[in-house]
Amino acid sequence: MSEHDDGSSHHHPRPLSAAALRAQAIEALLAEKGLLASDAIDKIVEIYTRDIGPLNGARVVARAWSDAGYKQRLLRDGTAAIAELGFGGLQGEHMVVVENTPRVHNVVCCTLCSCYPWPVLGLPPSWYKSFEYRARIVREPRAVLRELGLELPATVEVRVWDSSAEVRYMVLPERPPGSEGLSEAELSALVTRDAMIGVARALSPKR
Amino acid sequence: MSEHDDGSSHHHPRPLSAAALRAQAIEALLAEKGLLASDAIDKIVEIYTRDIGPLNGARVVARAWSDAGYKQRLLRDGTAAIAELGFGGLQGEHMVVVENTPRVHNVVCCTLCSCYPWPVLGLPPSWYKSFEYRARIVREPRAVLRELGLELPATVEVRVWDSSAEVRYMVLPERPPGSEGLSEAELSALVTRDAMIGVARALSPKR
Amino acid sequence: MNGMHDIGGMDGFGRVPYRDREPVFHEPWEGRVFGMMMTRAGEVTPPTLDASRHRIERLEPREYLALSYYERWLAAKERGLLEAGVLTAAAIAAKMAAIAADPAAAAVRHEDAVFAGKIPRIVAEGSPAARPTRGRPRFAVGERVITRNLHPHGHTRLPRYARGKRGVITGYHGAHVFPDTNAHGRGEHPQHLYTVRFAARELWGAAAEAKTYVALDLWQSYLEPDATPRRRRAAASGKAQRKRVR
Amino acid sequence: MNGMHDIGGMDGFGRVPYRDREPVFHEPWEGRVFGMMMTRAGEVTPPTLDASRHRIERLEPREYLALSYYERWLAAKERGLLEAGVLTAAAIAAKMAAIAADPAAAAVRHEDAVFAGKIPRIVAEGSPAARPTRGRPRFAVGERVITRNLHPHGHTRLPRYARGKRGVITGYHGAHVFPDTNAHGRGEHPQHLYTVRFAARELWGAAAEAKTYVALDLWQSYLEPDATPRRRRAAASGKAQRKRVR
Repeated sequence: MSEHDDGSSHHHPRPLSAAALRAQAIEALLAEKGLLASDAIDKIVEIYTRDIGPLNGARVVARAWSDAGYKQRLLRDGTAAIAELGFGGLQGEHMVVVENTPRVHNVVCCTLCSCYPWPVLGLPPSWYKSFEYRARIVREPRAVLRELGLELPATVEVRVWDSSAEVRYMVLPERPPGSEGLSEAELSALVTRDAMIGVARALSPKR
Repeated sequence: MSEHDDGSSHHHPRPLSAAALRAQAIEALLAEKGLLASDAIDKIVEIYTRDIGPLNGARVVARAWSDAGYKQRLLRDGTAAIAELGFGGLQGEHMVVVENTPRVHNVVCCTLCSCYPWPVLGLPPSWYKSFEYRARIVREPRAVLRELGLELPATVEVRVWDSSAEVRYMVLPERPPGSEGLSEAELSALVTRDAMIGVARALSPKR
Repeated sequence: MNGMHDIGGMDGFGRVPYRDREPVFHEPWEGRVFGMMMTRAGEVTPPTLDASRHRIERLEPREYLALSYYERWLAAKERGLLEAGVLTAAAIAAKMAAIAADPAAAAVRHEDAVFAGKIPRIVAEGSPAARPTRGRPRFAVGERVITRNLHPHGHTRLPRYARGKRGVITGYHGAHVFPDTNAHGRGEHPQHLYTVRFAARELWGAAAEAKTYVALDLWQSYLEPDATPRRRRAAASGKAQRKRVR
Repeated sequence: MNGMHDIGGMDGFGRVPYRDREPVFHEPWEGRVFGMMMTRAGEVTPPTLDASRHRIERLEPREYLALSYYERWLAAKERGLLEAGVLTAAAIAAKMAAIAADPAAAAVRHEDAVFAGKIPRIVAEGSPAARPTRGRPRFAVGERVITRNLHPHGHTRLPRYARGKRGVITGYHGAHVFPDTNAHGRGEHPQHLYTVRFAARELWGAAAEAKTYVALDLWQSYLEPDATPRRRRAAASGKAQRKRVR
């Protein structure tokens, strides 16, 4: 499969794992039978490794921080407002954006599988898909967030969004102090994947 | 460990499993430190492979089938009535005997671990300890019993006893038709382990 | 189904294995599996998204836990292909052996430029689950509901931790495809979909974290009106439990 | 804890692997592990039965499912010895290697004839969990109760499938050692113990098998009186669910 490597990992000299062998065997067998499209698979892999990722969501957040009207539209109809910036599609067909404030902290998960808003955040990181996160975040979100370095005051209400249907959630983090006057591009650099999942705050601007 | 084999299995020429190696290593290390009693372990293994098993329970059931007074005592205070026959002790300190009738069928399980009435039935079989049995018997006992070959009429009430405390349950199976006039010894030969768990009926006497 | 996938609220897994940075796919084969799943490679009757999820859920619990995320996708894909008779276990094993002996044996391709050309549009358009609404929604935002205690052996999106629990409707999303039927090829049967907010204390009892809520998106047939009088509700969900021993 | 051991009601394991006949111990090492557990070999502070169970429950879920029954006992035993500092992982690994190289390395014994002589009596007398009763039981046979929705991170004997469920007291056993404290070395704190009978429909919803009941032995602090009026109870547990879609 090396000739159509997805480019996200370098070549491995070590022997293939059983899973790698099995995946390659199934792909080769289906290709022999003409039952798959190798180039379509290449294209899908390329899109999700190169084009779609948390930079999309960061642009949405930066726009919302910069434009009160956009923010209002974003919180009212996430799908439409995100489409204004050209993002949408698979696993983001029904977007809801939830706003962090000094009184409310939101965090996103999917306990039953690992649903995630692909168009704005890309494919989910391993830890989001882990049994540990799925099992614990709905039961003890404050403990999990603390472990991940985010200590929330007892006065802050925590809202966990467990993605059980095709609605996908993205967190609009609080705009960090000291970010006044930054451009949208500068603001978007403060918006991490983790902040949009809700397991971290947005970064503070360098002073 | 071959010199103090428990006698329940013959010697294996094949290499030891990782579990066997680990068990032997721990036992040897503790023995070297003088922190275990090899002879006490021998004795425990001997008792549960030779002395204690479902033949005990079968004697209890046969007595109950033969002696109405005993049956009454058995259903009222299982621990005391079982002690009349000399059985009791570990994992049978608090015995409750539940009676199968044409209208009620009882079946015993332990979903959280694998509690089982050792003094009357011995140590539990693998299938009783299996995830499959533990997971399913409380949710769909009729389906499980059907799979195990016991089809219950819809008119029969099913009672599942999930052993969550130190109370241990044993089923008093229905006395099979055609067993009139049999001696207690003959009757006890009809009482299987499975009948006392509640996943089978007592055997029919040979005609 | 009450499957191994339904792990919300479980203890024992330990700390979240957080990593700040990692590749999208850790090994090339993960990307290929992702691509085969998304392009529905080899599927005689392409499964719905719900059916794909259910295939993964149906992995034997020991297998489900032992496998990594894309290994589960791969196992579900393989199961689908075997069940449909598209591939045989023997053929897969033989091909694995051939690739192990000579990696070049994997270099088989079959192109479909027309389909490949459509991929960007397929990704960008997605596949909305919303359907035209028929009938008025039974519940309004702000209304109190109780989830049903449903235990189907098939697919469902009402997790165990949220069954028989009281919550409040906080959102309405129109009618969405109903996974419980759609996953089994029994039709989309769209239902009104609501966001329901549950207090952590209602879900996890008196020891739950304070000021904490969990929201789930739930279909109308998962829900009943909560007719419990307010006083009894408070007693059942919290105050009475405060008295418990320990 | 909501551990992997709490599997009552789970789907996906498949058929019960029934065998009519099998040895008590499938391999000699199983008997030795059983014997080491029962004689509390190497335990500095011998664990209570409840603590022993909790050790097994605390196995990581993947490990719990992957191991066989006596492998779980062995893993829990090993964990206890490591945590107590009686053995080290390195020493165990070294001894395993030594035995693999030469099986005779396992032939170490340490005798304790006095203790061995007491074993038959220990087995025959057992270790009752009943304790003198203090205080009158809160519930009487025939009374309706509802189980609390308890989710402790520690040991408990109220399985998840029976939490927040309505049942009837059908038996009373006096006061028994309370596992939820005893497993953690926090004392026996005996409580009144009851048998509670639940209708399958209450536990598993409208699709449950008919004329089916599950009984559990539950401690008093797991229970609250069920004050729900009879009419509402019927609606919640059954009639309302009959209307559900599917």
